[in-house]
Amino acid sequence: MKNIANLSLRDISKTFTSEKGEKIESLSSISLDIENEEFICLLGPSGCGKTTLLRIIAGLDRPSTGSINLDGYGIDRPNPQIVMIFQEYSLYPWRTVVANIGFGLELRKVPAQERHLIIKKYIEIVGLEGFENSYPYELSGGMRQRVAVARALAVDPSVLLMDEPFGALDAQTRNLLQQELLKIWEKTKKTIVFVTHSVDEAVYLADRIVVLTPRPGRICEVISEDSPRPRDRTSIEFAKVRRHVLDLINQPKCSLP
Amino acid sequence: MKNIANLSLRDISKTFTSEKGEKIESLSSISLDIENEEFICLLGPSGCGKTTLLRIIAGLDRPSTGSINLDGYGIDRPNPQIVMIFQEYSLYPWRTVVANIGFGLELRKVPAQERHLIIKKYIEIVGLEGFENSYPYELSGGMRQRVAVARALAVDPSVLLMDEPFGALDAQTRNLLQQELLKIWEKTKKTIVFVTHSVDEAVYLADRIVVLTPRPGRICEVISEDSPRPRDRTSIEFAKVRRHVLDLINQPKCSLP
Amino acid sequence: MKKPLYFFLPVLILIAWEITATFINNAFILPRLESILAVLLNPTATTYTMGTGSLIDNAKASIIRILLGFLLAAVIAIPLGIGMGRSEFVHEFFDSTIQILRPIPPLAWVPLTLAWFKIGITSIVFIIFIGAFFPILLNTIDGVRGIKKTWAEVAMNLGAHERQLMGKVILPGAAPTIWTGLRVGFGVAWMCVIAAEWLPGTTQGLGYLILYAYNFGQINVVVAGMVAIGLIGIGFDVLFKWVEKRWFGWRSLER
Amino acid sequence: MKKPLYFFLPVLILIAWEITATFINNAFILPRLESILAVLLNPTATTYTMGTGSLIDNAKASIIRILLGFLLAAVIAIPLGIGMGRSEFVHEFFDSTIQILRPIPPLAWVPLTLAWFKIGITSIVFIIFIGAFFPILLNTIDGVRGIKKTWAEVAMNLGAHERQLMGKVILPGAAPTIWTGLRVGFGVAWMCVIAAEWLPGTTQGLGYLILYAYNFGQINVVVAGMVAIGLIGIGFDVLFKWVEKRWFGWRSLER
Amino acid sequence: TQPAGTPQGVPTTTVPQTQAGTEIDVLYSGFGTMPTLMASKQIDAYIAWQPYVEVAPMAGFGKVLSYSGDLPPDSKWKGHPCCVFVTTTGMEKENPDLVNAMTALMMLSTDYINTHQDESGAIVAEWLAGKSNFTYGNISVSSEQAMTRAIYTVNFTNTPTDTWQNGILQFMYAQRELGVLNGTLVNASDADAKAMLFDSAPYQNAKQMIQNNHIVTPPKATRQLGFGYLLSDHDTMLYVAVKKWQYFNDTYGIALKPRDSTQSRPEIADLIVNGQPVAEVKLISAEFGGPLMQLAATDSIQFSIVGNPPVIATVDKGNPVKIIMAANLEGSGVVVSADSPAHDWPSFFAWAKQRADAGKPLRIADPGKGSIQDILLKYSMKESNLSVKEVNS
Ligand SMILES: Nc1ncnc2c1ncn2[C@@H]1O[C@H](COP(=O)(O)OP(=O)(O)OP(=O)(O)O)[C@@H](O)[C@H]1O
Ligand SMILES: Nc1ncnc2c1ncn2[C@@H]1O[C@H](COP(=O)(O)OP(=O)(O)OP(=O)(O)O)[C@@H](O)[C@H]1O
Ligand SMILES: [Mg+2]
Ligand SMILES: [Mg+2]
Repeated sequence: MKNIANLSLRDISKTFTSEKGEKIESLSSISLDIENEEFICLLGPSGCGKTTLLRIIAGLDRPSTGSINLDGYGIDRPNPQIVMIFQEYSLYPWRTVVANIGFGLELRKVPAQERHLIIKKYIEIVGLEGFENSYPYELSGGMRQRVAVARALAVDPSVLLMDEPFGALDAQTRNLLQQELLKIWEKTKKTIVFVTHSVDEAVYLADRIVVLTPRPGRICEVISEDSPRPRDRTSIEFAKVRRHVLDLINQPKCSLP
Repeated sequence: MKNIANLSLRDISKTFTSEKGEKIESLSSISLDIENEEFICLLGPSGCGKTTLLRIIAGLDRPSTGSINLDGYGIDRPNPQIVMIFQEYSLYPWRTVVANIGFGLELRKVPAQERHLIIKKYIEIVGLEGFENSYPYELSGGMRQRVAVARALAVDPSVLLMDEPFGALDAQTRNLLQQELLKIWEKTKKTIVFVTHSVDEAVYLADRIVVLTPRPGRICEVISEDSPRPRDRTSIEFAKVRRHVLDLINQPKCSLP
Repeated sequence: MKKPLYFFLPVLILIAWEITATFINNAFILPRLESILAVLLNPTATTYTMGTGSLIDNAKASIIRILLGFLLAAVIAIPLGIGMGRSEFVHEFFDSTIQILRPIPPLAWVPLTLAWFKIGITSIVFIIFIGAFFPILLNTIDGVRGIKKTWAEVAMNLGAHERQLMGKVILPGAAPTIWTGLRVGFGVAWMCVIAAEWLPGTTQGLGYLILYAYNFGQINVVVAGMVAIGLIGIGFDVLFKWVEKRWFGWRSLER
Repeated sequence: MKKPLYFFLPVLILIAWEITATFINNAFILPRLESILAVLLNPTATTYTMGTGSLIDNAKASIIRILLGFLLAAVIAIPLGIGMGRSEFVHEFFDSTIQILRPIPPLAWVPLTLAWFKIGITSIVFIIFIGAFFPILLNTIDGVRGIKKTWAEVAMNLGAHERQLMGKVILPGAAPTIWTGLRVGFGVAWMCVIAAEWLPGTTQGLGYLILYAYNFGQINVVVAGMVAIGLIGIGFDVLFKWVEKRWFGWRSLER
Repeated sequence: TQPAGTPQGVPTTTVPQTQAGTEIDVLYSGFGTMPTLMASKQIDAYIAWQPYVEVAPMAGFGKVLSYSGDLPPDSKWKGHPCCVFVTTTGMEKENPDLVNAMTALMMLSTDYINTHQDESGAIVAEWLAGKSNFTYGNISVSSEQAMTRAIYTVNFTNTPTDTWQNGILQFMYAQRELGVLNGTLVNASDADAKAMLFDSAPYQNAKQMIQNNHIVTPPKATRQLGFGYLLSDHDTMLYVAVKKWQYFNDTYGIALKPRDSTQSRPEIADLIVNGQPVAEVKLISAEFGGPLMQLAATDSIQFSIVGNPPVIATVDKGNPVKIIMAANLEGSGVVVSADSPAHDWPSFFAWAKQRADAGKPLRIADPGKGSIQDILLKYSMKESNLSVKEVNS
């Protein structure tokens, strides 16, 4: 069972009540089955509920209706098997890179020696050698994001939820991290749910792209993409899929609430 | 002379001294002539000095060497003809949309009545009707960006400097604003220098794309793109230019400092 | 006030107070609630205040003094703080002096105050001024320094002069922090009321009343005076917070 | 201190003081610098301190009292503040009581303090406690509430228990704000030293020395006491800021 | 109309009234501030207790116009009551012999003061000022000299005579007028008031023991006792008792021996009777009497030398405190500024009139409404046809 997961969302919807008492429907009847070791990208306009959906999967919020199951067990609270990487990296600024990466292990009372080995391994994987004792403020945005990824990977969860992790990076760094993520994914075989605004990124990374409608977010379309990795962004095949998705998100079907 | 500008950068470089006394060379001998009414996109990795360059053009920082001329006059302090839109929108949170847009006019002591007419015009142009009396915190990111654009346009400068203005937006909103910006540009005929991380965006918008190297930023390549607007992102032609630029930024020539 | 929990602890304390007071039966340790309430609930009576006027008269006298000292502090501290916040030169010039004066208790100023400003409202106001000055000053410096750099740059970029920058960006941008300084400063001013009313020539005021009543063993009046100070303090604090929410709400709502 | 400007105003004030003092020639209004310095520069002498021990003895006595009151305040205010910051219930329970007690000047507590805690160090410490308590409490609440929501969520997401959350996220995250509270609280504690040492049974301390010297018109000793309080205050402030920079530097460097 | 309980012939003393006559202004001020105020010409005169009277001519900013026994009207205030020696009724019940012994020691000490005035002055100087000099600008005044001169102006007498008790009642009447009494003393007859205020038994017992030349050794106290006092010449009998403990121990077999004899103001002393330590006594100084009476009420102190007004106020609130005897009589004085034309009462009144006519009435500081000095001042001014006005800023 370790490291692989079968995640199933059944009819999830979520309604918030704002301070003024207005009801805001954020998500509406989302049903989706995610296979073990699958790489899912969520694509959708701002405010359509992508973060909300990840939070519900992570057990940080409860859905208003519906249920989530991980390998047949219902999720209604944070589950150590499901780890989320937040939209803002949210590293602990008072901890060094090593201490940030080791945070989850510390919580799980992994003995110091074992912990150090694991941290070392992930520092290598994300390529942060030489920055072990740096503080987050000494790192660039891209490096911080890698620390957050390493922190999540270090506890070896079966599901990784990533909320637009590369949004703030420049094109080059972004490409680099995408490649690294794929390598890590291939090595560790997690189930990944990845939120992005970039069609390019989704096409480059995903097994399946889930396109959501504007708020309240519903599933508009699910696009499977099974071309082999690494994919060539400049290939005709890539351009075709990209065009398909771009067309889709501009269609009334997906661009109207 | 109004509304058109001939901006020339001669051998601009900039070295910062950090708190610890280290010298950081941020820009290195940038020379560039920008025609009247031209739309320039600056593309380059994070930290290569794009913001620094815009700040120097705006007269907010002084270059370490070199000079800038606007229509033959040297720039060494903020010049009302050159208006910058900052990376963070930097609206005044205590001012409503109307008051933010009117800020520059207020500074220039434009009489209230005339001011209101101008504000009204730009609110229409950027499509913020109905939000006149909202405060920035009541707006979404995209709407805030539009306020910043309107504030800059309202003073009718001849040069507009835009520092990655659409970086934080989702694909749909981003597309929309790009189209709007082109419309405004065509209507008002400014000279625009536009910083972006997105190759797509650059290809979609620019007359010329200036690709910078990693720090210290030098000009690696200037690509002219004169296909008619609006450009079709899904066209073969577009894909070709895009591919060319992508190739370029991955070449050692442009990706090594 | 829809929240009953707010009243729980105070009521609990009152009940405990009354029971203990009845039990101990010593007005010097815990005067009975009745005797304290008698003073508080007859704020216009002169029966309990030993010739200092009514409780309201005393409160009025104190409030006027505090407002004067507080306003004086604000009028001096805000411009000075803006100067120190904007200019490294001004900051260096004043900083050492301010650092050394800051920890000196208002009460310690009494001897020099009397010699310099003579008996009268000036001296009293000066002691309160001392208390209110530093929080306002430090917050103003903080507020001005905390202005987002881009706010100022946008204005300069759009062609603002130094005066426009001050009036349209620095002041409104720093206003919430300055206001917090005013709120804290007002609180400290209140805390100086006893020190101030300890000055010669005072025959009225809540601070004076407390000391005077104490000397004649009227602990119930002392406690009533404390409660009055507490209540008025809450009143002003609520006022300050209300203004803060109304005018400077943007700060907490921002981002 | 490489900045000569730091010394400019203090030196100017000293010169002006001396000239005016010579001119006025009235030790009750402005004692000469020599007479003040005589006290300050002989901190171990008992010549000037009228039987209160040497200046250093007085300073020591005050510092110990202040530290005790301050530590007590910290030990109570920090846990309470964490509770109030984390739980709306706890907050509502204590808030009203705290709001009403907060504006009451430490000096006003003297009568009840004496009755409750009798003569001795307990009463003195209590008065200082009152002064230091509220800044520490309010800052702790603020700090805990200011914790980034995602910090806590990351921890929960990674499986933290309530205790781990507290020890590994809430406390370290709120620490800089709590530390500021401690710094401010310590400053206020200093300001209460006169009120505290005004209590019967006190025979030593800088606050006592100031009042006592004043009774005998020894204004030079009063001013020397004020300067001593100022200097020690600066000393502690520098210490607090140094720790802040060393341990909590991440906050100002963040973003 | 006169308040209830005010006997015939006792004038309204405290409540200033608008009346025809020369106006003088009274300013309430801590005794510590008075020299500053006078030196900076903010007041023309002040009334205070010793040594704050004697300091003035020595520091050069003022001169003594009159000691309190010589206040007008003539001889009315000769031997007026001032500070008193009190104990708590609880203490009297708990250990009457100890109260007797302490009273005896205080009486013996008073005798010593009256026979060794210069030495007593030196003791006061050490107690109050560590024998250091007072510096006023260029003038440096020996504290010993100042305190010794002060000793001669205070009348150290203990005897609780009728006259003296009646004198204290005068202060009670004054407090009635002030409105600070609202308890048992408000409507009490003079006899009842005396019963509530005084208990001379310890004095009589102590007197007996002294005559017998034998102090009875009291049972050992079961807890630390407190002795409250004010920092004034009026409390000399305590200072002398402590500083000359060896003498009293050797001569009478009773002593209050300081634990740390190097302290100029000892904080803890042992009461030793016939070689037996019978109690540990904490010596507690205070700025004024109110706090001391509160401490007595909470049983934190069992003995005190304190001005009589706070005792009256506290007995009124049902506080179990009793006055045993006087600590001193008189002992206050009026100081006028150095450049004042006044040198006796007639010239003072002429000065007051001249100033009032010029629209700048004399301004006199006293240590607080209801204090001994306040009552003395207001009474004598009124008797002299001056109208008293309070200064309020
Ligand atoms: N705690 C909340 N209370 C009220 N409304 C909320 C809350 N959280 C989210 N919402 C609302 O739910 C909607 C979806 O928010 P969500 O953050 O999930 O969007 P998103 O798809 O992640 O957007 P973005 O791409 O901008 O991150 C938004 O309209 C938001 O205002
Ligand atoms: N005031 C400054 N002091 C010291 N170094 C600076 C300063 N401003 C910028 N730099 C340095 O100069 C370099 C260029 O910075 P700049 O902000 O211009 O980059 P950029 O290209 O805009 O990056 P990004 O795409 O992340 O916005 C960076 O390495 C930065 O650290
Ligand atoms: Mg989101
Ligand atoms: Mg930039």
